[in-house]
Amino acid sequence: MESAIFNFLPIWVVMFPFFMSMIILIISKRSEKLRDGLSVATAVVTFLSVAAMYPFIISGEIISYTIFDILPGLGITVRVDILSFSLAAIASFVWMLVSIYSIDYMSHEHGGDRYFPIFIFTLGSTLGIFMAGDFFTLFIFFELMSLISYVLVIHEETKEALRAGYKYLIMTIIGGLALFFAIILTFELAGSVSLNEGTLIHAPSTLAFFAFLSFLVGFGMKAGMFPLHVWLPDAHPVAPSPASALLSGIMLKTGAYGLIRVVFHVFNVSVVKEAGWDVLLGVLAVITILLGSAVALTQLDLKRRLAYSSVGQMGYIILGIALLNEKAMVGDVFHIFSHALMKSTLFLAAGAIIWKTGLRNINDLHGIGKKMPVTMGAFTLAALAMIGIPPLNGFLSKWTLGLGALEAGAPFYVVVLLISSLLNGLYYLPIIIAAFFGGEHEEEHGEGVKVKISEASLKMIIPIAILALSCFAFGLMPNNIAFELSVKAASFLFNGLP
Amino acid sequence: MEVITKLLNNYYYFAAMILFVIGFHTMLTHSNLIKKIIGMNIMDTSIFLFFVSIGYVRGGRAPIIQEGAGYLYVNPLPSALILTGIVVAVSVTAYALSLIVKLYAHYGTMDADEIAIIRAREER
Amino acid sequence: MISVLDFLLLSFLIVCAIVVARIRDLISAVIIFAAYSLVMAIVWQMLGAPDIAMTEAALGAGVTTFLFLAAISKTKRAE
Amino acid sequence: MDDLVIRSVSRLVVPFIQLYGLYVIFYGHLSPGGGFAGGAIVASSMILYGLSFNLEAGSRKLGHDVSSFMESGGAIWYLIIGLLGILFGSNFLANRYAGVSLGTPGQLFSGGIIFFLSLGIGVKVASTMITLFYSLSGGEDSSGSNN
Amino acid sequence: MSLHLPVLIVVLLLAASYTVPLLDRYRRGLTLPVTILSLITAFISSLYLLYLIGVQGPFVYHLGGWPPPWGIELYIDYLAVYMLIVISSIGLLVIIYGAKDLLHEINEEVLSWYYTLYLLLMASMIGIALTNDLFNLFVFVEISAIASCGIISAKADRRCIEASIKYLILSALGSGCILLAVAMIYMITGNLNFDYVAAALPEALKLYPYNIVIALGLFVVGFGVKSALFPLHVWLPDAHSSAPSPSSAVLSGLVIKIYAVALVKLLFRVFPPQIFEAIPILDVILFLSVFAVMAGSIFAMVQDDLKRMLAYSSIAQIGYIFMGIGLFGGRALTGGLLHIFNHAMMKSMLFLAAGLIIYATGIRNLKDLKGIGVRMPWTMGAFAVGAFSMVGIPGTSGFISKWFLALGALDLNRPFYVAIILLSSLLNGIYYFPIIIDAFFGTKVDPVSEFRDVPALMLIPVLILAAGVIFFGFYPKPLLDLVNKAISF
Repeated sequence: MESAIFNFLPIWVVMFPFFMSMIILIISKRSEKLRDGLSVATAVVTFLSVAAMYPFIISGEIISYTIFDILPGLGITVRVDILSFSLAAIASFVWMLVSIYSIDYMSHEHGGDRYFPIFIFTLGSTLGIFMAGDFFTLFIFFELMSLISYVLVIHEETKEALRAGYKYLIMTIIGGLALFFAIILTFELAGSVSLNEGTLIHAPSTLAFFAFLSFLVGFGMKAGMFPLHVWLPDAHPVAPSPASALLSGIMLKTGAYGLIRVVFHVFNVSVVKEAGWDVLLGVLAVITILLGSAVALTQLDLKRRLAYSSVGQMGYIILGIALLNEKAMVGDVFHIFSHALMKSTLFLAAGAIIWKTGLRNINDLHGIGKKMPVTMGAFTLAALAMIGIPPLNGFLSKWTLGLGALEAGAPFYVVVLLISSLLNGLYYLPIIIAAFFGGEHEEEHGEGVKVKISEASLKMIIPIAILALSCFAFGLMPNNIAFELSVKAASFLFNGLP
Repeated sequence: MEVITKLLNNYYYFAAMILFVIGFHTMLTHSNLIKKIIGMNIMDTSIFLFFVSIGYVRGGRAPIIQEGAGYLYVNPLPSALILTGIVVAVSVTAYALSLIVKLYAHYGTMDADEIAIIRAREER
Repeated sequence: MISVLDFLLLSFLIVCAIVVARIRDLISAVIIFAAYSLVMAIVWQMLGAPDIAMTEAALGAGVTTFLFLAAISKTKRAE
Repeated sequence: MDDLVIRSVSRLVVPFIQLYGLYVIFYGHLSPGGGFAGGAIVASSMILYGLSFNLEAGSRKLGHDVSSFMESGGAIWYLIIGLLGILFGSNFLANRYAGVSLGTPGQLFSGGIIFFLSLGIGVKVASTMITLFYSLSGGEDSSGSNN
Repeated sequence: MSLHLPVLIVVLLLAASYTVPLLDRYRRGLTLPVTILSLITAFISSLYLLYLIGVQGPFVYHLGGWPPPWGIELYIDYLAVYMLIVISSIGLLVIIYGAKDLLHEINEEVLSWYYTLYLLLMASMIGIALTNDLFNLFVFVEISAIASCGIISAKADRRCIEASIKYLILSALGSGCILLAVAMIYMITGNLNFDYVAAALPEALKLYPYNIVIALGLFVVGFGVKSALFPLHVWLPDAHSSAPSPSSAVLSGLVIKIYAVALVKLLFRVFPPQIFEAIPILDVILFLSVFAVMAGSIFAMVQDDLKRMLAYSSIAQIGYIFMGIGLFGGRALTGGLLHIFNHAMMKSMLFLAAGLIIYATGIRNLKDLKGIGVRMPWTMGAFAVGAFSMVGIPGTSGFISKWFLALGALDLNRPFYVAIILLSSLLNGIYYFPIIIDAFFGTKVDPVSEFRDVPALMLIPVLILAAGVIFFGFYPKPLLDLVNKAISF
């Protein structure tokens, strides 16, 4: 009886947002208030539904069943294990807070009627990716999310937005086709693409390598991995800030999630090691980390800098996969948590500033911290976490990752982590310092800062504050729920069921 | 030598093939549409010739039953098919000609190349 | 072996076909084509297919020629 | 072609051509010919008439309405005869199998339904040819053909 | 009685087609109902035939009761019924749409002629699908060629007339090739019935190998011209883009495919398998299909005219079907045949949607379509569904056929063709997506000053087709079962 309810939950979690997005679409013509309320309610209910799976999942159970078959051996299936749950939980949590934030943010923007249904629809498809039971289902939701989020990217409909959106779309199609190729190769080699099989391809071969490569292209595209990251710094800054928080904070993680599934479920650790593909991943990860951090340094647009920072941070996550040991995996999953929280905080804070002042250039932000202390405080907290200052969650994930690197016998990676932390410091700290301690330079800069600026509205500040505090909370105690989930997920990936 | 004998023995096929090539060539290379249609007719008749000569039995009679059996008859099936074929060819010809007349009314020419030039000029 | 009549008729067909393809005056081409059809009808009669011969004479030589001439009279004569 | 000789001769010849056309249609199963050839012969008689008098006179004899009615009618007639085969418990276009008496070979009604089929085809072909001729030579703008 | 159903469908459509001109004279209002009613009956009968052969298996029908060596035979198997369903369903939807659309595209006097030719086209296509006789096949092919030229030239526009005469001449060339091939086959086997020819050919292959090879080549060229296989496609863009929209939809959606199906029937049911070892005809088809897929997509990218772009896209899509034929042996043929239905749905829908846009605004140029999605959300929504399906986004039917084509290529260990499929999908995306983006986002200017409301009767078929694309994207099982039965030769 109880398990029947849990079996129902994943479908509910995915279908509920889809359903609600239709209702919101219809209702948004009538009443803006109702539309906003419904959006938040949907996000909250979805989060609670995901959270309701916790007791079942934490006890080591896996929810897995087939909804219906499209083709023989190929159907819409659902599978929730501890990794899926972790990512679904963080995604719906951040979504919930961003939805609250969006209400006021979108009140000044055009096209809220379009934004909210799409926003909720994307939630459903993202959760669908995390809860997919096989690669085919995953692929469907992946494409759905990618195509739908195009509307979020170009929401402003400016020239740059459309150009960035076009780039994004083309890259998405390429990624989708690569994924299609990979899935079809896997299906041909293994006769199944289900995640339940454990390992689908048991030995490296030329075709298997092509499959791996195509998976890498498909998921790496979304994750912003090095040669394929080109769309990311264009697309994220042009989106409305809440949307960029989700794009950077959550949707990038779908790519990382896919890569984890590929390494552990399509292949397995020994196959990857035997074929030496981990080296390929590692090299790409290192380049991604260094490149992302270095280029972020040269950007003057606040959101662009954050976007490049995301590229660097995704490098950590790919590195965690490449290291192929349990410790690194703990750090990896935990970094997914941390980065989701940190980057959303940063983007939301940046959004609040832009919303209030209209300033995007970093040089114009002198003294903003005095006008908007809470926002900038949250920004500072998240930025420090990014750099890896000890009591914050960023430190914990980097530390664990570093331990993993050492365990893998690759201290070189630790050096890379340190260098990148340094670079993070170099591009985040000046913003903070200027914001709090910089004069207002009324003569040269800051036409906008000069005018009276106070904090953004409460509906915007509270989500930012909650996110920032959770950065702090998850870092302070090493035994928090997120870390525990990471440990369990890593052990699950390496050892199977406990 | 053997080839020549073979050809001489199958001279209907040979003639049909030559006519087919002439018709095909006329159809493809002439830009005048009426010439194309004539070429199409030549091509069709050549195939009919080929078809009928397949069914031809040397010394056979036309397949009409008469008193006192025992004649050698020519295979009637190809003839029946060719009748249909001729009617189809005439319909296509008639239809094509009516289109050509209309085309001439619109373009003032029935030369495919000239029409292409006129169209290219229009599009520019 | 090939009979003289066959040879003459077939050669006539081929010559007609070539002339039709080469000639520039369309009316002449159509008339030669009519002759071609009539000879073709004779060939079919010789091949033991009188019904086709008849149809060809009526349709190929008769109606088709009328149609061609009608079409040419509404367009122009020279190629 | 307003020539008295031509007019007189064609006025004289046309009925005979038509009669021959009908003969070819109806004796299609006994001697060379059939619906196609006979229909064309009938049509050419009408075309001859139209050419030797003038087009208006020709189309007055067989108007557009009538010829298009005959066109459709001929085809539908053919299909109805075909369907009779099914009605009599055999296949479409069935002849002997449907129990149609085949008569004595050599007689006019010896082909079962072929006689009727030929009639349909002849009407259809003749009217189609005539329509085509008028629409090509006259100013009528009827697009499309059928067979 | 039900065993007569196949021939009754053809007879019904023919009878309706000849009744329409008569009705036009006496009861003009009845022409359209008769057309639609006969197509509905044909559709229902096709479904019933599907049930029937499910119960009693494939069966033959002898015209006039004459057994095969003399009589004409109809062979009703799953392939035929599959095509019957495709033709009658799409044909029905298109003519429902056309009822209103044609009023502004062609003159009222020729309207009944249009219905006549349309029904004739449907009847001949169904005949091609059903017939088991080579010469009969040729006759139906000719009728369909004339009828399809007719529905192009029904529009009294110089473009249309030119396009249709180009089509007519090339198609006559193709018919000539087909007839010559039929003659050659008849010459060496003495039979025209598919089964009898198939039985005689293995023996004949030893005696007259060249004749058979030439016949095969002529068939491929003949049907290749008619179905616009790549280097023989030159007539298609003009014909399909200038024709009235319902004609374009039917021509791109159905007509070019029925010839491919005829070729499938000949290749796999008539010719002996040994011939594929003797000459690499399948490889030639495969090679041409690769060119078709790539060239069609690339040409489509540089077009300004909406319908012209769709026409070039058809060339690429017919390439997929031929790729399925060329990759015979694995699951690729399943994909190719599935694509017949899927592409029929998507392309007719896209052409009809384009027709709706032209109807409402008169715009054909892609550059002027900016912002049209705001004015016509349903139409452009359907267009977007079609475009997604063209690209092969999962959840649309286009994905399913690509999936099977790719699997088939891998079955034969030829990943190269998977890459080609993916590359062309990418190209599809590059030329379809900007249209959708421009239609919905970006420009806020109102592009159209005069705007005509679209009647619901025109919109409904488009939406039904769009729903079909999505439905068969998620639930392709019935279709797949049918196709799998259809290709078990």
